[in-house]
Amino acid sequence: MAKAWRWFHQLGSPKYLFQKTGQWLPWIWGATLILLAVGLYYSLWASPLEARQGQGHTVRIMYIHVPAAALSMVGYIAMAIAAIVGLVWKMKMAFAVVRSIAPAGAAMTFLALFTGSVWGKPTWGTWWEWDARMTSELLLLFLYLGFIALHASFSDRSKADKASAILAIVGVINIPIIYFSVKWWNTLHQGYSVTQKGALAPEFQVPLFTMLAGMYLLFAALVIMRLRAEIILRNQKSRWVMEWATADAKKVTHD
Amino acid sequence: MPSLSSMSQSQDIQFDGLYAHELTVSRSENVLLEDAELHLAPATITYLYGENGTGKTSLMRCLTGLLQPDDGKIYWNKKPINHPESGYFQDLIFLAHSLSMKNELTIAENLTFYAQLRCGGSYNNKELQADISQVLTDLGIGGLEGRMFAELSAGQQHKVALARLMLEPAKIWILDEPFVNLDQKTRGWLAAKTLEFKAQGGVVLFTSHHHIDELPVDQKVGVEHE
Amino acid sequence: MTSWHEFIFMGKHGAYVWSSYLMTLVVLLGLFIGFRKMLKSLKKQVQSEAMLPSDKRQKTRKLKVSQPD
Amino acid sequence: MISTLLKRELKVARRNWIGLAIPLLFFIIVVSLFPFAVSPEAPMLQKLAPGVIWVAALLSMLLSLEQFYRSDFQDGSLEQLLLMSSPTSVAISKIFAHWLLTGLPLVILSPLLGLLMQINYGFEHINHTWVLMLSLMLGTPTLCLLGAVGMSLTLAANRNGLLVSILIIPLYVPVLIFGASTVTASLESLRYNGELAILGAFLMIAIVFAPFASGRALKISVG
Repeated sequence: MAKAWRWFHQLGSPKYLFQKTGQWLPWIWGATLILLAVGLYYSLWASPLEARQGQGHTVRIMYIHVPAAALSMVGYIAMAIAAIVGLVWKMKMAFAVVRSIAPAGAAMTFLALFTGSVWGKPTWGTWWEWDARMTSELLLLFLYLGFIALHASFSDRSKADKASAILAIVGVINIPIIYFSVKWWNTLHQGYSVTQKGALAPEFQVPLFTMLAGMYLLFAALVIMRLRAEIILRNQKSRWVMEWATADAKKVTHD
Repeated sequence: MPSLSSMSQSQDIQFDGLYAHELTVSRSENVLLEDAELHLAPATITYLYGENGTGKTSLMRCLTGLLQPDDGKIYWNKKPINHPESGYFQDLIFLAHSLSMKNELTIAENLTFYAQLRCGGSYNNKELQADISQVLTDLGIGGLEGRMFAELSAGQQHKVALARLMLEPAKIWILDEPFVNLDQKTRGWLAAKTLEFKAQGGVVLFTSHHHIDELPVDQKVGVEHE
Repeated sequence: MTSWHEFIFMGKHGAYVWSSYLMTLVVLLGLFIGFRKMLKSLKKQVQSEAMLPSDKRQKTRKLKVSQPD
Repeated sequence: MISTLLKRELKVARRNWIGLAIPLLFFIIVVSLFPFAVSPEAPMLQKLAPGVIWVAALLSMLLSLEQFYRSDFQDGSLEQLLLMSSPTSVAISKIFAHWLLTGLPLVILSPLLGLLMQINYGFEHINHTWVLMLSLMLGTPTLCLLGAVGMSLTLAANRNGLLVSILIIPLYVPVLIFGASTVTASLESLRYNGELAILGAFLMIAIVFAPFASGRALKISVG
């Protein structure tokens, strides 16, 4: 326990975090590529077809829609957790993490909306349906964009960090409220319960879970890339950053 | 990065008055101040000098607790200023560059509000109004109590802000550029009142562009490059 | 999946399926390239600032406490 | 302490009444546009009434947010308040005063708008105006509380006019859904206590979290 605690503290040091993420990144990318290759083989080639209502191949869209939607939620929750860590323990690197999740999270939200809409056309016959999940996803996109806009509106970084951290926390309290409100509103205006319930048939599970795992890792890799840039951005004047930048330049000229 | 262990460590602070320990202040990536130590003892006047943009105001705002330092702690009578027992915010009057008065309220209403906010109901309203008239008369703007703040000239508005120092009991004054744009008479008044406050054991920190001839200081502090 | 033809046209839903995958690729690749560029340009910036003579760089500031003259 | 703050708010607002009247005027004017744009027929207007009145109320609350902390922030009195009292109590008194000055007038004016939107058309014995007022009475404080959080977050930001709207409109959606559907349920002669209860629950949640969050955000903005 004490060890874990110490490690958590070390992560608060920009230099340590930058070095560690540098070591992890190739491994994460490797695993991502393998999982995605397998996942894409299954989802684009080997997956069985959806027998219902002659929808056939449209089920393939699910294999990116579901991971994107899951990551959009997980991303926002992760942002809020990091925001709490930052505000409570005054850990500056946590704010860098919050800021780094936002673009990837917003991208996932956008993809969930886009694929949902493209999936909706052949299945429901319309590009947009005010279905509970799609509506919540749309509001989630607004929350992400609001976060990014707020963070970009301050000239002082520490203010930007703290204010947008509070917004992330307020937003995460609201996500379930928004979701259940929209769901309730949706059943009121019934007829649009398009997302059928019921367990996923086992033959769809293998491609879906592989794609889920692959997309999670891809998300993590993107967040880490952004985080590394953010760490440098925030520590431009530290000696170790200068050493990192110049050491590499020397190596290049030697080659 | 303050680690948890060092934050829980209780250090024995020997100094009365205001004491800043290992203070690091930065704005975005610019470190304005690093590992600063500053002690403002009771019954002393400290003059904070330096050009604009050197972090004077940031240091001052840090000492009022409004700006969170990146590192370091500030103690008031040996207790961290945010500790409820330190009573720091009861004891502090901070006059910022902005005058903090509402245009929509009269002078008397503005001053009454701050006095009541600080003292609660303990300040008898009749006494308070009498005190306000007295201070305004001393400042040469007697009889203007009922005027809206917005109707005053800049110089008069400044005087109203200074009047707070006489109306609210305090043990420490932190004043941002109090002497700027003051006429000769009011400068003398403020210097005399500051010395009086010091004689009662008060702590004073003020900034200024120039040396103030009327006010002998005990300590000079400047932010300097290294 | 039985043939390349089916793979490309996906029944009659080829456009839907492929546009979803393509958009995902474009967006995520865009992020990848953007983040890479960001780190690279920051590195360049730090390098060029490191070349500056040391007196042009920002200095740390200390508090100087003195007695009045 | 809170009563001192509250008294001051009300006094300042009384001398600055025009700034508070404008959002109210906006509320009325926006609603009165609908008959021109859609149709002056009573059944049609009645069907639109809950949504239109609620959206107009929401927008009017958004407009009046500018009055919230802005002038105190600019003239420096906000930092004095934060020095002398706890951030949460500053937020509580500000929010309460703001609701008294902007939310409550909306509630009081809403019967007039119900009239314009023919809310009681075809009903002899049931008065939907009361339901409308009740829903606004429970909903507008929540809008105020959320607005306070958004406003205190954007005080020190460089561009803030529209930014605050972008931040908080998604958070307003649940209140809008249940506020409007309370009135709709009443119009359809359905029970609406469930909706009112949920509006009340939102208000409770907001009362617990929003003043604290707003207070924290104020400290950040001032620092």
